[in-house]
Amino acid sequence: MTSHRTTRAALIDLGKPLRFTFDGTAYQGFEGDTLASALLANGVRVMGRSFKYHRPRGPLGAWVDDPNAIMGVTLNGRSLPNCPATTTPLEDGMQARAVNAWPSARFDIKGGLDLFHRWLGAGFYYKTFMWPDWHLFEPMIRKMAGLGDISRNVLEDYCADQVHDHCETLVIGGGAAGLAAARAAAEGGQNVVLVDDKPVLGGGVHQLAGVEDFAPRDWVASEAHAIEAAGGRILTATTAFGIFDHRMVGLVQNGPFGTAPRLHRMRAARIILATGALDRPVTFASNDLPGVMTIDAACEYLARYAVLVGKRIGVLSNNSLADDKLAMLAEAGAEVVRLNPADGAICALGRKQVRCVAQGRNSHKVDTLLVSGGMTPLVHLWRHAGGKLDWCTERQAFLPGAAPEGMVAIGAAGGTFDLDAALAEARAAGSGVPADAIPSRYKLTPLWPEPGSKGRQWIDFQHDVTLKDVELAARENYVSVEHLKRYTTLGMASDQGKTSNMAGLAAMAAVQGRPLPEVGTTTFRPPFVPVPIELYHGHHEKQLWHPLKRLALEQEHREIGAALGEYGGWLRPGWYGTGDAKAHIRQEILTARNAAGLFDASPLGKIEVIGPDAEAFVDFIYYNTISTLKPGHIRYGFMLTEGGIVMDDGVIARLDRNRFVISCSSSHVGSVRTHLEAWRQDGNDPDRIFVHDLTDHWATLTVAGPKAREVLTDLALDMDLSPTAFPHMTMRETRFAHSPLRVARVSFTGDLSYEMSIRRSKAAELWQALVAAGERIGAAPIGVEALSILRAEKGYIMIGKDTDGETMPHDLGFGVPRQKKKVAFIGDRSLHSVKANGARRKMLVGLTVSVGDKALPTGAHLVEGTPLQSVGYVTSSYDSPTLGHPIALALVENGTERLGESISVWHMGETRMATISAPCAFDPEGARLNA
Amino acid sequence: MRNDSNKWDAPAALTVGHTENGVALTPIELTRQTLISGPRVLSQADWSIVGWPGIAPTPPYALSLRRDRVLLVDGPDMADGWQEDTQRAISDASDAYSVFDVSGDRAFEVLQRGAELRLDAESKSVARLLFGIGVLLYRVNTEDQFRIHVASSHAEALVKSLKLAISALRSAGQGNSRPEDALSKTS
Amino acid sequence: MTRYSAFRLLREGLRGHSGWGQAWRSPQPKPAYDAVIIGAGGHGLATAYYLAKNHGVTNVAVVEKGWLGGGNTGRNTTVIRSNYFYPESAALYDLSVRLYEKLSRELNYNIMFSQRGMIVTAHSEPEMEMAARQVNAMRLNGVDAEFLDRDQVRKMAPLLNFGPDMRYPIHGGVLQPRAGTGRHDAVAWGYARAADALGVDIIQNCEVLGLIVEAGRCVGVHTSQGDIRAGIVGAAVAGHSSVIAGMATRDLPITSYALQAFVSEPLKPVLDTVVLCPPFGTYISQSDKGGLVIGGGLDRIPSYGQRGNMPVQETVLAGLVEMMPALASVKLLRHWAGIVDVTPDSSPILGPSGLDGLYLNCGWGTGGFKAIPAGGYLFAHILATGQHHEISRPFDLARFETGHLIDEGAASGIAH
Amino acid sequence: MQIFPCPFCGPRNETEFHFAGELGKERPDTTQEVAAPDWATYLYAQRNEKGPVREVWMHLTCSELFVMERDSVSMEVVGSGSLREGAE
Repeated sequence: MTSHRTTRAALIDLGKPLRFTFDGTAYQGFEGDTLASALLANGVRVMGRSFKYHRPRGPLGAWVDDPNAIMGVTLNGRSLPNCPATTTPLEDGMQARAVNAWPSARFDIKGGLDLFHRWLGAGFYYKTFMWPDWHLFEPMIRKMAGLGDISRNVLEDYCADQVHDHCETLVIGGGAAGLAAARAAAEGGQNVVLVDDKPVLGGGVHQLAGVEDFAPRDWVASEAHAIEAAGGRILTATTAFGIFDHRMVGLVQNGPFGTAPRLHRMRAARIILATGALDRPVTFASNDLPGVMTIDAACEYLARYAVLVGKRIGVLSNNSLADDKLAMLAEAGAEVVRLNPADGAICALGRKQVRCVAQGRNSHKVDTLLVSGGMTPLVHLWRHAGGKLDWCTERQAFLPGAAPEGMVAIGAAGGTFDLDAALAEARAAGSGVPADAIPSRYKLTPLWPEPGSKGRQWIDFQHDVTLKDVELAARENYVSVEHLKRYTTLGMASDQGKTSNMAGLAAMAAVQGRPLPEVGTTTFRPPFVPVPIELYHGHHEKQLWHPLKRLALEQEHREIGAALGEYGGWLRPGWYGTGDAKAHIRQEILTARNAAGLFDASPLGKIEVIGPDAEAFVDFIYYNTISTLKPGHIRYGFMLTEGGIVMDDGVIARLDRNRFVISCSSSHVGSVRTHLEAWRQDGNDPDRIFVHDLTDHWATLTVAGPKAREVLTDLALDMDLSPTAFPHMTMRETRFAHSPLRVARVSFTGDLSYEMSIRRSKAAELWQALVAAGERIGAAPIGVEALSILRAEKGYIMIGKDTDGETMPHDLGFGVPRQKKKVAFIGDRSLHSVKANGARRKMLVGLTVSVGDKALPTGAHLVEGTPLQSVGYVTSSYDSPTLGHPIALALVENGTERLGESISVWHMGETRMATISAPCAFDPEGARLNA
Repeated sequence: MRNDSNKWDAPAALTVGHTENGVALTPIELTRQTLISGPRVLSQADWSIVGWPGIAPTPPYALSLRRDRVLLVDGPDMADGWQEDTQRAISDASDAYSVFDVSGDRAFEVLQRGAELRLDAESKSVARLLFGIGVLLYRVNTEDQFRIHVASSHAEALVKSLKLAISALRSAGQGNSRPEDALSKTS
Repeated sequence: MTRYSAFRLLREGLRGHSGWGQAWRSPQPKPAYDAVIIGAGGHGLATAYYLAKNHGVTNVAVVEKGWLGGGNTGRNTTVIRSNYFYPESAALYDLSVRLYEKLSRELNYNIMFSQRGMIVTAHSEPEMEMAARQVNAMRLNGVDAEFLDRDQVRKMAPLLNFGPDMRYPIHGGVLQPRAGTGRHDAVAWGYARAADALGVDIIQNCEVLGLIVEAGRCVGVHTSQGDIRAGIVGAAVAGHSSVIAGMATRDLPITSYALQAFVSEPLKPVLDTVVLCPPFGTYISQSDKGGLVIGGGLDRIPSYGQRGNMPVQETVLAGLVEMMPALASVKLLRHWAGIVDVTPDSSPILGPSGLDGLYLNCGWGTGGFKAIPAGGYLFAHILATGQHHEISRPFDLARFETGHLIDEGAASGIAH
Repeated sequence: MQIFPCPFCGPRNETEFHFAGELGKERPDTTQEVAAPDWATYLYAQRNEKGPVREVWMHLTCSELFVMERDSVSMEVVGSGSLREGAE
């Protein structure tokens, strides 16, 4: 047991012991531990295996920077893959297992892969596995790759809460600088939020002997209290994972293990970045041995978790910050052996953990080797927000340069590593009162990878990228920093290069003899730490994902056994009755043809166009001429896109001189409304045209069938229903149950049909009256499925089903306005393009099959020639209960010129024959329509 | 063919209130809602005009929706159509919107789950998206009584979202770490 | 060029890999070339390669503002497929798939084209009818396609949500077995290395600042490394096509948008095929490294900023959780965006620009990666002969005047 | 998550807006002969500028069609104005 728990006061609760296992062995830790600290406290050094070579690895860092200790963790039946042991708070009963290792991290059967490392260097796979075929090798490689295994079970109640929030000043990072800045800002009267990603505030403060005459913990507590007392808010265990446009900061707030975190979408007028800096590892031979760790990590383990990482500790540091820290380790009982980088390169020795460190001819027996190559400010969020970076030669680091609007970096994140200077800077930033800068006392000697040196020197620990890999990339001219990254996979591991990127850049700079800043940096991309996908999901699930619209009469439909389904964004009755759906639909069709069908058509659009210019406007909007329509009359028409494509069809009624009502298809109400609004304001006088979408105010119930008039007669409405007084394509307004009732004689079935609209709250009353009246003559409710067949029998189209993105009105048999309409209308010029005038347009036709043949499959193609060429396709096809034979609609090249021709119908390799006919198969003379 | 009747919850009784975590969701019955559009509807000051985060007075009041449109709440009966003298387009929209109040100390927190809302950002219009659904949102009577008009066909979905947000307040109360909690873990 | 092989790798392993040469040179630009290609992405590099290999035009420079392969070639979700409706599209994209199938060995660079199939799911009866229409169209176009029922989809992609409360229940889908994924960087590097070996100069960090136009003809480019004259200039700059066209004071039918992509932490294999669920606007595959590679639709705001926007992230990722709820707890490692050039019909533009001497390869929108070999092959043909190839002709800019748009989305509902 | 300024409603979240095209598109008078290239230019040609742009947007919740000036690289919004006043 080299690493062990000490008696030093720390941030763990010794009164709350927690039991857990790692790779099957039971251990004990305490409340406040992370998995990594608890394992170290138990003397466990090997906590994982690397991605490629399965090298044994222990924690290199103590927090988000660690690339090595990755575990699958199970608690209370919930398993999560790839949990970093250094950031996973320990909970009682946790079962952890190293990923990518079997049976354990300590003894991994794939450990032998390391023996072949000389052939598995950077990009080796680009140079081989080509013969005979990549597919031969890929399955094996896929199995070898990957880290954790996911359970394929869905976690119940794993649902992220998502909130929006805003503040004047957001301080990111709850270390010394962040606390001081937040306090100053809050006490200055600002609305402040401070976030810190650890469960306990203070950042690196806990490593210090004291802060401004306080013990660290007392100082942290007093700052936190002051922030809250001044109205500030503090969120711990909350990581700012990304800064997006317009200073929207994504915050992930973590709860207990296995629960989904909460997403805060935090809009901040001002952002103070106090994210601190990482201690850089040093590149030397066998620097990946368990027991090699950064100095800062070792001090964090001691300060926060009372874990001393070793007994006899070798230390290599190139900078002035190490001294204070070493004192702390010594005080805790460690024997410290200092190595001077100036004395030459070092080399770690050992098998599964470091046993010895050699430097030149000297060697020291150690159980732990701590290194510090200087501090790397955490500038990820700065870069997300578009801030620039400047290379600082003195600090050998990229520091925040030109600032994004409303953002400032302070403390170690800004390259200020001395406490007094950081506090002064923080208070100035928080309060807005400038302070004199205190000169930096931080000193360091550059200590970067040395190309050509011996041994395996690790740069990206998780991905097993070594200095030699960087040298190889340079040799092969993958010298751009992005090429280096992608070719070697450096920085692409789950830690996203927090420790490796700088070493990689420095290595490439050294190999090429270029100054480091010239090599540049790769792009910093969100998220700063991996976040669960659920974070973005939240409650927008199931029924709330594109929620359906609901009918006023849903309950009534349910009560009479409606089978509800999604049709055009609404939940509507598909048919009525349980059991054999097809039989019900067939019966509904026969009812509608022999008596009458009662249909809830409420989703049909009811968009009113009102105003003195309404008439001219609808003429412009419609393909057809509408201005000639008299009040009380209705016309069928198309709306086109400017490209001339049919966008929607439906009827438009004129209510009076200045008022029209557009009945667009159910699923197009939103897009038609937007279309009308856009054109109303662009090129028309918006003071003289108004568009009121009243679709939701009105429920629409249709009675369609030869006995429809009898049903209406039964309602005793105050109106003359005779065909002469109330002919097809007219509208009358009356009252029902003391409410206005609009009755339109329009038909989507080809039979006599009345479409009645009444305010939503009266719909049930009207429905019940219709059902009661209908019962007397054999009428019954019908659903959308029956209607789809009824309309197809008549040859009526459904936009998007019987038309496609190329269909123009003359393809549907409506060619007249294209030739004759005098005023401008949307899409007009496109109807005369070369293609619009072309010879091979797909046109709407019907298809008939030989007696006794089955219905054609919808989606079948119509084919000609050798090799077979598609000239169209079947868009709608049904067995027609009315006609007793199959019917179909199709789009076929030059279809209307080919009526009566026989054509091959091709479906999944099989060919049948059909005859091209007119689309209308039911009552082509229209006698029933006009009855 | 699928019968999805059981997959979709039958419309919850939208007329029944719901209280949880100190927040009440209450259906509101209005007598009339009238859409009035015209070039000068906002300046023809027949009624008090309500914007965000305005607090509506006793009805009638007019919700400002657009540069040229209001929704008159509990106003007088008017004939639908174009009114030449006032240059207004008028439509009875009484059943176009279902109306709910969300009230309580934490009502605003509930609404913030559905939109990036600020009480200090005034808006001339009460129309916005809440949980991705178009609503009219403003206050009535007091600082923490919020009124929502939502297209009737979407009322079911909005109520479902609101109820989820109200229950989410419970976990939010626990999750928001305070420094005392954070430091109480120290020994 | 050092030839790559297993044997060579074995030998180099034993001598410290000291024998590998440069994958490509870093030459200084010459004052003039027979052809200058703007943009060293996949399309530009492939164009240079095929110019040299198929047409013997080796005096070619590819000029690149940044690093080669650094645009959309290195930012996409690596899907390769030819599941198209119209014969024109099928001819183009299936040429690409066929070239991809042989590319590793042709370039002597393993681009890891992994043909594990792609499923586009259908979620209702009308969608199944559209799927049938699609499968029939693909087969008639000579492209492999299978019509899957619910159980077949389930067998191939068990992670999908087959539960009773799935918002859009899966009815079946369309499978293209030959579709799959490739290693995107390797495609750029492979073409670069092969083109370089044939004498092409790839000049990185060389930004085009303007076009040299003389007597109404484009005869070269002003660059950050000086003027380079050219017999012919081809632009293959994806999202920045309008910028280049703007130098010739021409407006293209192109709008640039950010397209986002996401990758998760590496997992042991859980998903063999590419799966696209159109109603969620999300698609996913698992890379050989184990990361889930996730993509979706365009951002809604025209953009040249190579970063994603939050609402679309939420839509795409929330959609993923709906379609594969078991992935809810999987962690996202990184997300990024590329700038894509979107045309009104979402089909590419290949051919003359309207300015004599300047040709365009652009408008690939969200699907340029899969078309790299065909785009390069056809563009090289156009640059070398001054004439369209039969396959590229329908994609000429002229279609926007004649109305002969090739709008796949409108035909089939299949997203690009 | 960007914030766009609706000239009527004030600043609102981007999800409430819809891109409606570049500013300056003038519909040709189609009652007269319109040459195919002119119609194609009207329908499809885009300046698609990198940097400052002037575009038409619709605020979906209030239906206002307006002009917005912004930067297509930095995503900074410079301002917005009514389409009625700001048309080119």
